[in-house]
Amino acid sequence: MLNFVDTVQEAVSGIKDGSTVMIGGFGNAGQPFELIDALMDCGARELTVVNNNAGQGDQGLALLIKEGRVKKMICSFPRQSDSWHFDAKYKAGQIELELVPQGNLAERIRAAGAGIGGFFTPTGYGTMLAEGKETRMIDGRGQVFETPVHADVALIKALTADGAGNLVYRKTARNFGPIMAAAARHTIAQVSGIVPVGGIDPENVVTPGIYVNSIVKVA
Amino acid sequence: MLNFVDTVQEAVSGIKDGSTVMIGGFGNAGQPFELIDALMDCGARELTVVNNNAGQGDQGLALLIKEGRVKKMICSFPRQSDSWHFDAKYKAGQIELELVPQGNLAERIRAAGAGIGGFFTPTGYGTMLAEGKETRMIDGRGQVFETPVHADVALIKALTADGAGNLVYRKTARNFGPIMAAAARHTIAQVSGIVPVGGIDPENVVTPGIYVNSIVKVA
Amino acid sequence: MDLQTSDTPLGRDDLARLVARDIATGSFVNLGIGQPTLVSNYLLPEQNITLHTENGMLGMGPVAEGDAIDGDLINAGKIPVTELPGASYFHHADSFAIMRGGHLDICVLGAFQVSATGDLANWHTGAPDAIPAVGGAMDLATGAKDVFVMMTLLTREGASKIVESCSYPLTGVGCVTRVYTDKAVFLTGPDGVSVRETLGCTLEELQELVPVPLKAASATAAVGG
Amino acid sequence: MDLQTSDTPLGRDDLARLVARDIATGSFVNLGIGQPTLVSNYLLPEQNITLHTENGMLGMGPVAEGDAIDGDLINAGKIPVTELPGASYFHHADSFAIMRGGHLDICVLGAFQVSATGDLANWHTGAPDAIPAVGGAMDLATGAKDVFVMMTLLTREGASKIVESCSYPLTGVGCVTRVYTDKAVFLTGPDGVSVRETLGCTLEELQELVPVPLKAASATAAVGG
Repeated sequence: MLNFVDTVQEAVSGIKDGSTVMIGGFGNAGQPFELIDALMDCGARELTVVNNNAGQGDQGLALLIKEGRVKKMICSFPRQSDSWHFDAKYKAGQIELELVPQGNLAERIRAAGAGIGGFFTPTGYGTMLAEGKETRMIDGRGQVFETPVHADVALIKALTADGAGNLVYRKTARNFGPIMAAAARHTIAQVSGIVPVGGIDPENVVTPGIYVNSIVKVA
Repeated sequence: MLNFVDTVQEAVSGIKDGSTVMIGGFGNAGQPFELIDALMDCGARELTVVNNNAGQGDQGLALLIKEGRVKKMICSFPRQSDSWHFDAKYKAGQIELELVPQGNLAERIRAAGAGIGGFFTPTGYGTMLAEGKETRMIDGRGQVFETPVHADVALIKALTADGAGNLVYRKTARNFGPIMAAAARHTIAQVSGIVPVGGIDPENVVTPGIYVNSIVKVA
Repeated sequence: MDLQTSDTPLGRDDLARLVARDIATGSFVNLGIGQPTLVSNYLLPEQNITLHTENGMLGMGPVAEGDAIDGDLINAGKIPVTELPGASYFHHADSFAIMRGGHLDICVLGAFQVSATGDLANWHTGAPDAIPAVGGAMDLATGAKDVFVMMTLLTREGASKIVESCSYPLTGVGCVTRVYTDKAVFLTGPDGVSVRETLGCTLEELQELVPVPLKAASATAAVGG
Repeated sequence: MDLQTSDTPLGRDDLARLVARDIATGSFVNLGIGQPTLVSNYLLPEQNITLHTENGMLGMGPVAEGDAIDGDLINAGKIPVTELPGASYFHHADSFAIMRGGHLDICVLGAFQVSATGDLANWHTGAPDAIPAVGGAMDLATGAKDVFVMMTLLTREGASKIVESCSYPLTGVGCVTRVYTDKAVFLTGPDGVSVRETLGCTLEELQELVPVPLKAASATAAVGG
């Protein structure tokens, strides 16, 4: 069921300890900062977070990590010049890391949304990121078996929602939004604007409303 | 390399005997009738054709089949009230049939375009369409291993192309177009209109030009 | 507890109305070709149901007539349909991902047979000279959260279509959760068949017709919706 | 046959110009972070190259400056960029499908090491205390039709980065087809390393620096592009 809620606090209020939470965005583009801040405030702990990175600077996901609320990160690129909170937790052995090549991460998220039980990909074959994984040769190419990444909740940012929950994004801020919306059991989207049902051309819908559960407008 | 060609005959002239040809469309919606007619005229034989159906009435794909130009069909729904040419060839043992559940067909085509070596799906598990295929239990569910369907050529129909080969479609005529364009080594699109580079909003492009090789405008 | 909700067996339209009544407000639904399509005639606007058609659309409206007919806008049965406000279009892989990923609340399908544990047979008679054609039947059967079947309880020859084990080739294993027939509404699952309501017969009369053990559904399961 | 095309080793910009010259007209190209990004400065309009950035765009333009900076329009290095006419946006799975499906003609990457058979190491120093981070490196390495590497031939310590077998953790196996260095352009593949051209040295001098057997590339392979 689709709900339009008034505040980001209300939007994230159902997120429980131990949840797997996907967070959209690549760099700052498409990051749902306000929803992440609300997740911080709501107090949920022992989270598994799926994001391309592992937080930057002293905001958003980095603060969640700093405060010890994240048990495990599933991401492709945790180490950045300003990922000091993750770095510290990781070196202290206080956070688990599942490092996934970025394309495998995207495809695994897509697989969860599409009901795929697992898939073979050449990416990572013969590298340490395939260690312990099933491999096989397909058409003469070594391939690695990868499994879907599901989530309890996705926090994403879109440009505009219509009254049916359809979403459109803006430029490269689209990134993980559409696939995370499909992969999570409950998807919360923060948007810059809401238009009436029918206000988005059906040809141009990027995320159909079936994938969206809560929408909150963020000024 | 993208080419704009003047006639459907020129567009299909490189299709060789023995090719695997994907043909877009679901029912009449999105069927590239003019390109199929041109394929008929160009004389290529021993074709493997990938389409949702196996021809209807006395036109298009049905004629290709009638004339014995199709060695094998890969499709989900060959039998229709007016699929008499396929029916006759099939009963005479003159055409091979690989019957694929429609969603598996779509996913296998998508896998080819996306570089996936194969995937597990619950669709078809425990049915005769999974006979002889690898299966396994994943998260308590029986699943079947399905492999990508590649093609030499895709014939698709879109609404509009821009000068960079980007395509948009119209309503449910979109169907197999985008995934076949990505799965074939050479994609030929017939369109109703061509606009200059930049004439399609980058947010609304459905098939990026990287997937398109030849474009022909059909009145 | 009174299982019976109708004094007479239900005709196709009454049965479609019963299915429509049982669909929860706000659901996303796929109606299969044939009898299930009738359900759309009885969905109420206040139910706010979104219809999916697997050839690539959410927000499908009624069958198109007259000037509204558009060859580019058809349903899975290749019938011209219309577009409702809030609709969206997508390609075939994205459309089947909606089904296969478990995002549809309900799919309503016709059937040749349903087994006691919810196996479905609805795509192939198994006749040796039949040309097989499956379309999206297997995806629909395995993908939706709930798979409802609509069918007459008996074949023309009087045999029950609810069976211990399907003799026709399967469409999906253990996928059907509810079966709407002219004579009763059945719930199917790992524990076998229970009867939610009988239509113009008693449970005992129904049991005479059906070769698998029937029990009355528990009160909670018997609640519609 | 004269292998040498330059009297002196090439600086980073000259090397970028050489790579740019070798990219065929109409190609779809992904330029990795760091040194490969310089190549974009030397692509000519008449080459009609379309740049892909794996965070979700084809038709990427130059780095954005001043009022053109838009936080929603960045490249894989998280630098604000611009959009060229004919661009398109897509989500991450679709974007990586472009790479992984083999649709990019060329990907240009930096490297720590390349083996004689084209194994690539460019993501991890292997230091026990290093926090690993891979990003799209493995997808780029395995997906593009041709993987070009740009790097200095020697480390600061004077060791060859072209090696018999990589000592750093691998990014991809047998994926590199060509290596552009300050001192030579190498072709790599199942048959080992050949030299397309030397830059400011002779093949003999080059062989002194590189611990794998070098041969001159055949005339056909030596043709640029």
